Amino acid sequence: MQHDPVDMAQAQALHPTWRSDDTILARLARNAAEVPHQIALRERDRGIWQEYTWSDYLRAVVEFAAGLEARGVRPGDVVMVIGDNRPNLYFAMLGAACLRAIPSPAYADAPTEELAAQMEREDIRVAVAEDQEQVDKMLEAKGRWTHLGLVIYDDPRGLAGQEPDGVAGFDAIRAEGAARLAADPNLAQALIARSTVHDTVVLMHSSGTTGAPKGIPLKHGHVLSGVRNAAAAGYFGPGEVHMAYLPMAWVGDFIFSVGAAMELRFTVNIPEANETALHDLREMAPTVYFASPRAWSAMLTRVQVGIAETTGLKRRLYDYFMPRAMEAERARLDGRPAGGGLTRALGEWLIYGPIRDQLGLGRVQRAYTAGEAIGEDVFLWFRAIGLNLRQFYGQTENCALAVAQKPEDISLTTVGRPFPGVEMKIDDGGEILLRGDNIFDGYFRNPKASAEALQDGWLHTGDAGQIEPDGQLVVLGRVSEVVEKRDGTRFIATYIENRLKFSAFIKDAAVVGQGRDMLVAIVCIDFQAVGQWAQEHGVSYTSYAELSQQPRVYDLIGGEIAAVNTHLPHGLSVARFVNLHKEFDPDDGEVTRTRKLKRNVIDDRYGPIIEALNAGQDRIDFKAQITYENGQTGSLDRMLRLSDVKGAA
Amino acid sequence: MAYFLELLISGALTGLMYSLVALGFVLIYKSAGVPNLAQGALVMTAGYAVWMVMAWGLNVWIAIPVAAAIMFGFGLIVERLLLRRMVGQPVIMVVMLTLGLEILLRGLVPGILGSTPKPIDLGIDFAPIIIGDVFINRTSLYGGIAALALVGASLLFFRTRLGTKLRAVSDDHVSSWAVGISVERAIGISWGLAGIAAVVAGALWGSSQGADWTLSMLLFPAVAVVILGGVDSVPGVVVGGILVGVLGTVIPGYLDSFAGGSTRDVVTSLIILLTIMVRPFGIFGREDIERI
Amino acid sequence: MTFLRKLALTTALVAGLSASAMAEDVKFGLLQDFTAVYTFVTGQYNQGQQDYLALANAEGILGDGNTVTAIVRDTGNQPQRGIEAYNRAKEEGAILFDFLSTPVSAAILDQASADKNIVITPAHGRGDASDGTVFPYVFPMMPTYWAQAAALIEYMKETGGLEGKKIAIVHIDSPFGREPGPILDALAKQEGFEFQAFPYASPGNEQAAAWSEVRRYRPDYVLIWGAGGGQAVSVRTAIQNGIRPEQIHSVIWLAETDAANVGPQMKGVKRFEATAAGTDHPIIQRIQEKVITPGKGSGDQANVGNSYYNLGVATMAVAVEAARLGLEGGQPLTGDTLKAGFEKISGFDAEGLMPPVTYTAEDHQGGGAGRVSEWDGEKWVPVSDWKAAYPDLIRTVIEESAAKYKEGN
Amino acid sequence: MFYRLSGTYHTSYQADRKLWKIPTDRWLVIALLVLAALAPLYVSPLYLGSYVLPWVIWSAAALSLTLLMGLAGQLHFGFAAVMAIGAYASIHLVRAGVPFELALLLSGLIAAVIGTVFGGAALRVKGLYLVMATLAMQYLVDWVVVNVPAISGGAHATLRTPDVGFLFLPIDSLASRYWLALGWAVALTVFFMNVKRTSFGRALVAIRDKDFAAAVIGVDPFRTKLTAFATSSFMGGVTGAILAFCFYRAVTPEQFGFNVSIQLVAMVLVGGLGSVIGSWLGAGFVLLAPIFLTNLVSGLAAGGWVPVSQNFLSHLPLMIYGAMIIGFLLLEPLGLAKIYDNIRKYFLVWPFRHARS
Repeated sequence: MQHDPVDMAQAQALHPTWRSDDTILARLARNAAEVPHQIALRERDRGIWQEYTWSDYLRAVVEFAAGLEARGVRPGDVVMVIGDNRPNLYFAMLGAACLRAIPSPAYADAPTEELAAQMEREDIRVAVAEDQEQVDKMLEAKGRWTHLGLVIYDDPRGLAGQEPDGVAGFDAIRAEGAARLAADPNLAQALIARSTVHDTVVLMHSSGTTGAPKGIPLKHGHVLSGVRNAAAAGYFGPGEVHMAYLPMAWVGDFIFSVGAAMELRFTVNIPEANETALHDLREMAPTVYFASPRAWSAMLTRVQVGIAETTGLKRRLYDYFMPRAMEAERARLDGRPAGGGLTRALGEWLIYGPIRDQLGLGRVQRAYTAGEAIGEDVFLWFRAIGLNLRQFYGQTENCALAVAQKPEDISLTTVGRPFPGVEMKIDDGGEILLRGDNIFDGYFRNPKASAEALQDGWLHTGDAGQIEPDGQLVVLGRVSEVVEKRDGTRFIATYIENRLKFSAFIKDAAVVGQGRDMLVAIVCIDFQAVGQWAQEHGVSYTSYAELSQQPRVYDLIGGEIAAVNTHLPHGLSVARFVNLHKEFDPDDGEVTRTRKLKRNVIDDRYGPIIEALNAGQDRIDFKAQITYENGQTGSLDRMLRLSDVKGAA
Repeated sequence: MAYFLELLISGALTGLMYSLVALGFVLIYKSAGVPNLAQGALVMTAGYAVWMVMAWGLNVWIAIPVAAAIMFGFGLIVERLLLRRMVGQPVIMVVMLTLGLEILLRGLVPGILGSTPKPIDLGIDFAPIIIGDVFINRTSLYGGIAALALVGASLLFFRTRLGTKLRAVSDDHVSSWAVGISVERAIGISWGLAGIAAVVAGALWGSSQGADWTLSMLLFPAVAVVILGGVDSVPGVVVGGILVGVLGTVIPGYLDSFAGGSTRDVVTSLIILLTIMVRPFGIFGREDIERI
Repeated sequence: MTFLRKLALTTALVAGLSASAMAEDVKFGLLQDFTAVYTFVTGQYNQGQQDYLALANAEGILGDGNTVTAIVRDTGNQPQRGIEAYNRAKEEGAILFDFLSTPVSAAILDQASADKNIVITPAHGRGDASDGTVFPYVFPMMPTYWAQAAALIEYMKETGGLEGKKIAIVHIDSPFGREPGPILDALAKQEGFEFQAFPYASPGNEQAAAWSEVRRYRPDYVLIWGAGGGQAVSVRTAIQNGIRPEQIHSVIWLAETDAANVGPQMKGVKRFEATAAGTDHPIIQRIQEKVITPGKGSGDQANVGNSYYNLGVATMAVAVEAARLGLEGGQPLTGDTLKAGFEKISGFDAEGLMPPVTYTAEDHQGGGAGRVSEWDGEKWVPVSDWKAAYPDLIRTVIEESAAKYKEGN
Repeated sequence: MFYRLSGTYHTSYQADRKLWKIPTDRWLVIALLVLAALAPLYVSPLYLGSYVLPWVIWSAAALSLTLLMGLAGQLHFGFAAVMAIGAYASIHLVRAGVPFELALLLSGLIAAVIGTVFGGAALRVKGLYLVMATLAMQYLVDWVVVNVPAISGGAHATLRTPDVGFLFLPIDSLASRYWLALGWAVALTVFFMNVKRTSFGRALVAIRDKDFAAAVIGVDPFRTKLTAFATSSFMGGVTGAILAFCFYRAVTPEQFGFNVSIQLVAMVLVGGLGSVIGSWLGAGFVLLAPIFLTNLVSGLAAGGWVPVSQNFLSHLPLMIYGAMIIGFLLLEPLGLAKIYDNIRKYFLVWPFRHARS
């Protein structure tokens, strides 16, 4: 595999303005030179925050790179990185980048088959895994992809001293590298300088909603351009405190935790574990925070459940101040005067400030959401408690940095204007097209898909959208998702689903109606919220399945759907629904790891229910497929109730 | 020699009068395991009660039973309202509760009934009983007899059906529950009995000095008595009382002229200290005290 | 500086003038022990004090519409609460204090002197405070314990002689109980008697051991030196040990209550008294008429005329007289002018309720005259005349002790 | 609403074990300290001298006792006697010409030595018997003080404190006496909070929870208990001296009687065993609540609202005091510290009911 991975001439032609040595690694070296003792990274380990300065960071990266090179990694090699966010995994990614190898982060919860398939596609020889669990998966994947030569682990627990062949500790690799560096004083400098702006710095992957995931290589130049565009638009500023809690395989994490962090000297903070992320978030109190609409919504649910069970005075204060703040925020978005100086100040002291503080968002200056539409209530609510929540629009292909709202230009329906340096237009088919230095140069070893996505330098996003008269972009949904009912009414199911999901009691919903007479919904209740409600209303239950089938829960959910219906255009009301006996589960293939619905799976698996709903039945005996912990599947007969939504047209 | 004998006798009788106070303490401790540091205040309250009933114009022999009934009820109420809620609490809490009760009573009773000493005339002749050169104080003598009678009655009572229940309760609360004895009722009754003992103590002590709050200070010698005799031993009250009385009278009787001050408190303190050092469970107490 | 001083002076003058134009309410702090050691006396004593102040206001003794008000608080014999009560009453404007508690008086003496507030210590407190040169703001006002002991000894001398006699002093084991010691020492040498002290433990509810010894000592006279319930026990136990009531002589703390507690056997017991008991006195009768009958009395009517009640009346009679004389020097009345008022009192006897007293800048005891009275089964009957016993000896003891205090004890 | 926990993080275990991890608590403590230090400037002498000053000193005393009772679990009903030893020792030392600073230290040491002898009893017994033993010691010390004129100061049994200075500050004004007392109380508070985090503090707790179990894990009960008595007595002894010099300015036996011991135990219990804040709150409550309630009632009585006799009024503090002890034991055995903690938690989780995730 000895070849220069980049055709320089071609690359320079693509991006004539890029300076060759303008790499992320150069930014790291600059930070380490200029502010060596400033904190670059913190990781919460056994309750306290371990700190890494910029010089620590640089040394770790370079040493690991030197060690990795000694183990035979060459330019163009793809190095898989798998695990929860860990400093060493970031070091490993950048260490690989030093060697002009391509780090390829994978989702920590991806099953072995997926990983093996990815290894095979990307010809992966070396993997860096977080801990024993991931190492075990790697070793298992090795059974299918025998070329995996080296697995490097970070957490030595359960591994140290008894490593199988081809497994080495991160620290051991680093030590080897350190020895090389000591022997050759110029090596460190050389490692940093080796890569160019045209080298791929990370290999991301499309979500794989349809078909196998495609590799999306992002170059130093893409990432830095994207970051600089965004910074120029005030999307984030220098020295932000950032929580690296998003999966490393998600483009957002790389952009924030590595790209922007290097360029703008962020302090990146890594929570101890997923379970403690919320707690750690509060400890660190970031200044910039991104979460998906789903996460914001979950946060709101958490607050609402907390308020529901809180003591009298606190609840009364909340009930007094919150609606007023919501109303004021709604007025502000509508361009009406918001008013309420004293109430606002009192509310800030009594309710809004404390809630922000409880959520760990006390210092957030810039809060973002993207990925799908956010519920009006959620959006308004967070803005009402004083969080300047903004929406943006982006995809892995454009470093997730394309379009964002300006602080003074907030609206629920639009996602803002393109960043400077990004061009945007809508083609005849209503598809959003983007162009700029942050747009990738083609899929990984997939010329056909690349050619589809990139035409004349324009990225075809696959999203349907329109540009408002004031230049703001409205994202309607996937182009492919626009469907028609039998009577020709066009709708995007996601749009309705998202609105349903804005109810605290509805965790997931799938709206089905293509080519049918009516829209029906498959609803997954929110176990926590509905469970709480059940407790308060004396509804007894033992399991999710039992709770979901309680008649009173049906009444509850029916009411929620009816409320959503009133805000939907005529003909798009959800007419009937079922409470599913389980939540949609990525392990069952019903949703992606980013929790996007896989409609074909839903249509297929729950076909009988959809038919029964359309047929007006009031119950169905459904053979439910279940997947056990060990991966075996079985089936179980369940009686599910089907219900009309009151007042649905 | 006659001096010694007189000190011995008057000491023993005085000690038996302490036993009257101590008896209430032991009765409660035995059944409930509660060290009742409010027993002194109970005696004071009883003294006031006797005075009050006599002030209604009742004859002393009627007044005492009436006061006894009042104090029995009072004991029941105290147990029901306060002590029952302290079950399972550490000893410091219980000790402090009884001290709180003591302070409360010391404020409440004189606050309502007046703080000047209240006369209680039991009609006991002043003239001493003279045997040779030994003078015996009639009040002390009657007090001693009353103490012995009460202790004897208590011992007999413990042989009755109710008394057996009380003994069972004192042995083991849980087992008593298990066999259907109402532990609460038994403990309540022991508080009531302690109230009755307090009436006898209050009347006798009150007759010599008047009933006022200082009666509650009898607690200290009574504590010496119970520590020495054993906190859960009824016969120990007699032996402990006599010993404390004799030591507290004989030693100061000889020592005061040298030490230049009353040494009785010292003797009492030393009795407590030495007993705890040497034999914490006292002469007749059960040896189940937790030690290192 | 000069200007400022002038300004301050003018302001003070104006304030003084405006104050003098109004009637003044003189405040006395009666911050006493109602709940602990002094319960046997405080109730009646304080009642007498309040009733007398009511009488003084009713009769307008202070003139010009001036009145006198009592601030009454309990201190429970605890110095800490005494300090709190003192500070509070001081804030409220009290200029004369009566604590009726030795420890509380002791704890506040220095502070009160620094504040130039009068502290009266009738029948309690330190005897050497009678030396007005050392304790300018303290007025024991009545015979000290030393004077009381001397008076009782002198009475024994007059009734049965002292030469070769044996006196037993049975006392509570406390500083108060040991107070007569030095006087007895001095007098024993002077008068040729012997004495022995028999202490009993506080609170004195049980004195058998002490009295067994006393009986064997075969005293000619017995001096009992206690307070409260212990006094009744003393008398009772003494009689039970074959001591005749006539032999028993008590410090001032023996009163009607104790007689009730002891019973009829107490007839013949003698005590020192600084004020006359009973209702047969002009002031007491006017109180009855102008205060009690209109229902303005401060306590149980039955107490009127009791020893301690009258003692309280006498203290306030003297204090109000001092205030009246002090106000002659102009308003407002301050600690200093009140002290001047006291030191103007000469031959005042509260219309016969007490011996004539005269206070000087040196003598704040007022001469130290008292008398001995005997319980006749119903009431206290005086058996001697008002006079001061061994005044020179008492004066010497006072001055010696005061000198020691001055040195810093 | 007062507490903002966002952004409070620690990079070392030392920092994680800081006394006041939450900024709001830290600010509260600083504000209280400043308020306390400046009290002489804005509190009238009446309130400073008769409420604030004794409160501060009794808080120090309660802290000393709660070290023994709360941390080590050794009941002590004779702590006033320990303070008496400190008070008398200091006054005699100063009179003998020993500098005040040294006298304070020595009086603490003397109290510690005698207090440890007291503690000897604790090696053999516990619970009720320890109560009785310490009670007896209280009587013994009282007796010695009263009956040895060389200690108590002769006939009047009142020893006035000589004029002294602490370091370079003459202890002559109310403010200077207050500052000295405050300094001592704050020093004790800091010591107490830190001792809880030392191996000694944990040994004490182990002894309290189960002494033979503590022995099994290598804590020497003999030494630990004696050290506890010594430490606590040292603190109590110095506090006694401070009480004498800064508050009473005289020493009499009545200042350290049995009732004072009970009052101290009440402070510790009402405050909450073993709690620092509880010691301050308990001392303030036991000391001041009866006074304020009595003043209230007497104010009402003076206004003719409630017809009560002087006798009843005078006994009211006792009733309130007793009822208060009973009330706390029945209703909130963990004392004011628990109530404070509840209130703090109420605000800490604001606007929720419990701390979440």
